[in-house]
Amino acid sequence: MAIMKLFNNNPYFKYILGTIIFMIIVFIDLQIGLFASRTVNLLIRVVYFSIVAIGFNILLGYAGQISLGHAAFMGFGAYLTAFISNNFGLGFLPTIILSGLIPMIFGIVLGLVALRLERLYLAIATLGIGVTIEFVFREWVWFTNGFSGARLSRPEIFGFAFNNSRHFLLLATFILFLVVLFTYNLIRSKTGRALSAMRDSNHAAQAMGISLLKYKLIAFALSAFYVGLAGSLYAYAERYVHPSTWGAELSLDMLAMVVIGGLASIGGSITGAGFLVLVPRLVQDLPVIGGITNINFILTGLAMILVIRFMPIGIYNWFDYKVIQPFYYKMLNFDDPGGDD
Amino acid sequence: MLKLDNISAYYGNINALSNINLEVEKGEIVSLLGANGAGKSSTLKVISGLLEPRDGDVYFKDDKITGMEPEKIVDHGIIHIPEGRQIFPTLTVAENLKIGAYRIRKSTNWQNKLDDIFEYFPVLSDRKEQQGGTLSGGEQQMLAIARGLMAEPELLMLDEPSLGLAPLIVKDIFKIIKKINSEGVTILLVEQNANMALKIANRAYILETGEIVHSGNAEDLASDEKVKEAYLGSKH
Amino acid sequence: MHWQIFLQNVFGGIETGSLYALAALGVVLIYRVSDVTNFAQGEMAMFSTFVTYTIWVYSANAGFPYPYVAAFIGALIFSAIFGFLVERVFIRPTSDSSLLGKMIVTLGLILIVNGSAGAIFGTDSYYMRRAISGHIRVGNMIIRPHSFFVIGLAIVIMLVLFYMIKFTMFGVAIRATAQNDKVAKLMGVPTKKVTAFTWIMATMMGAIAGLMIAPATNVYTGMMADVHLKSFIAAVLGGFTSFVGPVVGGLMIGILDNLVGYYISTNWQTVIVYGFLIIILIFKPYGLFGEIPKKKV
Amino acid sequence: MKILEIKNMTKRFGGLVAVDDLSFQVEKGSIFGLIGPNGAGKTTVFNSITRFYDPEEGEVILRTQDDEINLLNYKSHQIANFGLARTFQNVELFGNMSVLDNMLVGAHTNIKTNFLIEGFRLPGFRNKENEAKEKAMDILGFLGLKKLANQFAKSQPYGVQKLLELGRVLMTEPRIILLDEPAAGMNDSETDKLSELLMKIRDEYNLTIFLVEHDMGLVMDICDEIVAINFGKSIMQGTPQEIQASPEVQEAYLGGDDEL
Amino acid sequence: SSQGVDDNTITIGSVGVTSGPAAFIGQPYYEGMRAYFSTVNDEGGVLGREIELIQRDDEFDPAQARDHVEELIYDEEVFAIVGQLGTPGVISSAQLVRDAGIPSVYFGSGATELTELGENFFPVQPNYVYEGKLMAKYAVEHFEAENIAVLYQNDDVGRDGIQGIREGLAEMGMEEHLNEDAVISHNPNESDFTAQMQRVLVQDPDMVIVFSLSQAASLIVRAAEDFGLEVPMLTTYSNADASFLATIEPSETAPNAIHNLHVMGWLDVDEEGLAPLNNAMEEYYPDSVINAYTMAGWVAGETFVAGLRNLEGDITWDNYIESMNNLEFTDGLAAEISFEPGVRQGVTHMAVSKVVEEDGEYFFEQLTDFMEF
Ligand SMILES: Nc1ncnc2c1ncn2[C@@H]1O[C@H](COP(=O)(O)OP(=O)(O)OP(=O)(O)O)[C@@H](O)[C@H]1O
Ligand SMILES: Nc1ncnc2c1ncn2[C@@H]1O[C@H](COP(=O)(O)OP(=O)(O)OP(=O)(O)O)[C@@H](O)[C@H]1O
Ligand SMILES: [Mg+2]
Ligand SMILES: [Mg+2]
Repeated sequence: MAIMKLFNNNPYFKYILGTIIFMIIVFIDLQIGLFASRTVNLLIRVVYFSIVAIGFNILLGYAGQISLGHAAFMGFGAYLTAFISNNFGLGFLPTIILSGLIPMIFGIVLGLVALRLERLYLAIATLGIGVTIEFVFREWVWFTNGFSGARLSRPEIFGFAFNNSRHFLLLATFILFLVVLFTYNLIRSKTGRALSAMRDSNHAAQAMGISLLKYKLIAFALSAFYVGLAGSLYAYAERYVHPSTWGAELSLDMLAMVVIGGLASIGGSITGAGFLVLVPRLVQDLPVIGGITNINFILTGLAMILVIRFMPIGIYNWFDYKVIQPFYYKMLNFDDPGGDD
Repeated sequence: MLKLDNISAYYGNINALSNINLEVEKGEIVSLLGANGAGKSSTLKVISGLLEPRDGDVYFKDDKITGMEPEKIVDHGIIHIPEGRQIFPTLTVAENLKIGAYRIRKSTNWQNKLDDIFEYFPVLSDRKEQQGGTLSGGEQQMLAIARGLMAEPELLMLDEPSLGLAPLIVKDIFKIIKKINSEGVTILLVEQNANMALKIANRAYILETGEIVHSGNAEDLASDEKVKEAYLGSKH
Repeated sequence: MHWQIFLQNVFGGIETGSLYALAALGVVLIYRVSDVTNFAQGEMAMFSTFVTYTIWVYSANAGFPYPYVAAFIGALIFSAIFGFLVERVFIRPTSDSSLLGKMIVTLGLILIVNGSAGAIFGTDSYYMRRAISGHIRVGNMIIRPHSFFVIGLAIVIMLVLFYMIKFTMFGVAIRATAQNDKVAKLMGVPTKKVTAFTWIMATMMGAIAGLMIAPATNVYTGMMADVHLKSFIAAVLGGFTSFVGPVVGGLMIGILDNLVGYYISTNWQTVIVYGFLIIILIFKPYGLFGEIPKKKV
Repeated sequence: MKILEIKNMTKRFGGLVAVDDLSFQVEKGSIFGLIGPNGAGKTTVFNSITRFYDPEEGEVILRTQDDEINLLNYKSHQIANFGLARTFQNVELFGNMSVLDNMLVGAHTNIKTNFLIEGFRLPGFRNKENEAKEKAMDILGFLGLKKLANQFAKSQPYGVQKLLELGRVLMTEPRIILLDEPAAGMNDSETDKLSELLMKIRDEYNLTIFLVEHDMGLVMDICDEIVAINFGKSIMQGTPQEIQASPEVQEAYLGGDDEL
Repeated sequence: SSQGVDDNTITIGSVGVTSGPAAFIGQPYYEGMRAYFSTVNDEGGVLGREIELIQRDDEFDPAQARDHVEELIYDEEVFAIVGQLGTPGVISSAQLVRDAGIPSVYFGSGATELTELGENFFPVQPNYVYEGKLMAKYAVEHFEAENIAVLYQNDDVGRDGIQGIREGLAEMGMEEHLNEDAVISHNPNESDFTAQMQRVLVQDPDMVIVFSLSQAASLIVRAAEDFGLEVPMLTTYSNADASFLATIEPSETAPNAIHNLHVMGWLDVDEEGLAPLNNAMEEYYPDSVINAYTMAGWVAGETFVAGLRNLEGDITWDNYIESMNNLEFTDGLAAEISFEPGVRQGVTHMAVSKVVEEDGEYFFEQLTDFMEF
């Protein structure tokens, strides 16, 4: 009971608790080797895609702006990390921050495009921009090493090298935790409200003094920063960056992450990242049908459609709405919040 | 002609209507009154098929129409003009009216119908090629009503037709309702403007939190002190 | 002969561009009726093309006198059923979800359709003939009669759609359904049928597009990847709310692609062409022919 | 003092002149009514003042104690800064946000932070948020909506939505508010309550109310002055009694007393 | 003995794409490889043990490839990685393989990097840079070309190829045979070759090298027919199979151009040489077409097993690596496979074949002897 009160009253509590529990598990794993190495790698991937999804959710879920070109920003962040650490040997922190900041500038440019374009037009135009950047990656061999791909090593902080994937998982989780807190603070204050207001009614938002220019730029800049940062973690985690990873398919995956996990929710972002990273791998391992050609694609596609069919508001939001909240209200005797179906 | 038999309806867990029994005879004007959220619109939605009742049945001319698709119910001759000016914003005024004639698309003379409509609402005739969404609030409301009339309904259900209309036009609307009623169209009318509604209605039902609390002859209700006090405001 | 080279590039671009246009028209149709962006249009077209190809090969082997005609008719029949099934099984059950949800459904469809095609038809490439084979030489230029056929087809489909949407009761019903399907129902429009019908039509158009595209790409599971993306860009460039738009947009991309490839650079072709198109879009945010939505508060 | 002055405003849509060389002035502290037939141009006037439309001609002067501002020189999101806020004819709420958050958006221009301060919770952040929250709860209490603070705006009944829109406007600390058909969709007794509420708002928040309304009961009850327009042109300006007595207004707008 | 080996089996792993758009490579490739291992196992295995292959699909994603390799080495504990497929995946997991020291034999990749990765890497397939060099040599010496044009696919394959062609010409001192304007790229999934063909034509070349994979190459051959390009064309060994010719459907689309088509080859594709493969495929995968990828997979199997057969002492990584270093394998499909310490060039002997027609059937016929640069 007390724990539950805590959950409800201190909004950070669930994030702190979740992070600590997760980190403890990884620590134990570090000692006794609980997970297969593949599991650890998958978890790392879930972590950096969670950052991607949170950034994308700021853009789509909160601000209501769509982009199908964000994969390019992730690639940009990844290449920057490889480029900076190979050529300038900057430390981990400056490198990942730069890898977020520079895409952010490009994000602002995309935001300017978004000022003119809307909805589907914006979606397809950004898709085109993303593809264009993907082609630039291929041609700028000095920056990306072309089709040979850029290689780099795992990061070092204060002389400690994160060569063990489990160590790196801890590091990445901690960064995700910081990102979650920052985002949580942000969306529950003036900026976050302004973004959501812009999404729900352009006109009313303006009448309340919200500058669409400013907040569209903020939304695109922030999301590009997050995605670039995640790209940086990608580079460190995978130690290899290849130009064909950053195409439209990845951008569409980002879209799927936030819609399937749950729009305008941090938990939804993480859930969605988990879904898109893990489901294709899980179906690959299904014993009986795993051998059928392309079964991984077919089942992943089906799973996506089933989620939309039965949990149209996203997996996390659906659970939150249908299971967790009613549970709180029953346990703590709050008034039912009502809400519509 | 129309009969609601013990209807209960819900939005999720929210109970909107309980045990509604209601009848409309052919050629009548029946008004449905009640405060905000009383369930007036929900009643119309049940009849037109937008809201499926959990219990009870709806009959129209001896056919059971409960649970039918809305477009099937339209085929039976029931037209519902929903509340809140729900016109098609990027269709022109003419196209909005054209879609109103969908029910009678096979008969060749629906074009003539257009002329009648423009006689009722000359403003719309001036705005034929304007996109619906750019009309003024009141013009949109007129368009919504006109679009419903295009379908040549047998039973016409209007949900707050006077919303946002200038006083002069409100009077016109009620005149139009009377006129088409005299041409044989049965009317079920939801109105906030209870005085007007009772003035033109034959009978009325009064709803409160999803239940019928009064019903009867319109004149009797209009003079009923309790009804006056609760629904007709200070000026009466 | 410089002008011949220029013209040759333009001719080639017109042929490819009308393929993009054909592919785009189906996307636009579905968008107009249900606001859904069907990302799976290309993959569905690919699947239909495989079936068409199979019919063609079988009927040729069976000694049927006009195997191509058989394949064409088979394509129409199959795709009608295919479109019907996709709508019934995947689209209708999710019709209550948000627009973004619907986008995700079509993303799921890509995986399902492409995955099944790989499992059923394998991964090899196959040759598909042109509707009209051969070419004519004019000076140093070659002109394919097939390209006239494709352009003609695109224009006919465009005109039919334009007429239908603009002037027929059914067309108005389609647009009404897109804007507010509840109220459309209240006006008697059978919205489910309307939606099913448009999916069927769009899938048939996809099958025709696939059949026309196949000679330029071969028949294989990846045949639509590039074409599909370009068809979307063509549609946006021309304007998603018009049918002329995608045709003009498609032709522009086809021609520009060749001119940039010939006169500037093949390596930077895609970057330059897309960059140019995006700049056009910034100045014409609703495409060259798109309707600018008027908003009122 | 005239807090708001419309000078020779003209707004055209293609061939249609929606507002035609219109001029009038609004007295500070009054309740001022703008009436006219459907399509007369009332909402267009509001949209022009709040810069959603660009009028072709004219000026919109907002006066403070020591300053005069021509609103037409500013963008729509800057207008709230000057203490002018509006509601919309078709309620425009932030549907997917809570009632409280809708109110807090109203305080947007008064909370001076930026996203770094917010994201890292730098000093000073909490105070500003809390002040705004307290104020929002006060206003919600005043409107009788306190209990609904944490519910979604979109799931509220129409009447609540209209009140919430009013509350949101009050959050901007306005000196003048523009209300477009606040009584639409209300029955007579609800309209009566609204009349009282508007007078109370004017007095307690010490502001000017400029409203468009078709409910003549409300308009005649509470307005100090009314301007009636038709085809974008002023027919007459005066007290409610003068307006009611005017044959032009009768003919264009109110209609005779003929029976149905 | 090292991990992955017990009394009855030697477990090995492989990672490559078998689903999605690139599956057209992986599917036949792994059929070839499995056909070989099945043959060996049916004949009693090697060193008294059967070979068991754990095969993973990386969907052509380098990150997944690396995961799978890591898993194979540390979780599945395989003895060797055999025939890893796809350049990005191979490179992204190279570090891992080097650190582990596990033998990695044969790569389904023509990337040059493979030649320098380390002692436990045994690339076999000719790398594309080398092939490019050899093509240049053939162009000059065999085709006596003085004005070469190159059409190449703008990705890892084509770029390595054009680099090799340039290097080759430079080493022979014949740069002037290749005009910069005659080096023309295309997107791998290009569908309209009008611009490219026009650019080739204005160069008026006496020979065209097509460094593109089968999908694009088939379209290029057809375009050559349409535009009346009537000079020899030489394309990469990746296209050296009959199924490529079937895709072109020459009798309908390129009755003239097809006779100008030449292809590089590193495998002995005469009837006799192919017999074991054909027989095995007939037995294990009777419904499948045999193409260059099938053959590549088969050679991957051959190479690995050849190393085992040559091995002395315990079956350990060190012994296997030593065995491979001493290998001189000439009994397989490839002309000769051999490694020396520090030398990881892969196969360097290649020959040119040309298309011939017989009764409406088209196939490749070897035209030159095998030759090194
Ligand atoms: N879509 C909906 N979801 C949830 N609850 C709803 C919905 N629509 C209506 N309700 C609820 O159902 C009840 C009846 O609503 P209804 O719209 O029928 O009332 P009404 O009498 O038409 O009111 P009004 O005068 O405001 O139009 C109300 O409590 C309302 O809150
Ligand atoms: N964006 C627009 N494009 C074209 N015409 C417009 C546009 N906005 C308004 N109009 C026209 O201008 C006229 C004035 O509209 P406005 O909305 O100001 O009327 P109103 O006085 O508010 O009427 P109501 O009382 O019905 O709301 C109307 O005839 C309307 O059709
Ligand atoms: Mg209602
Ligand atoms: Mg108005």
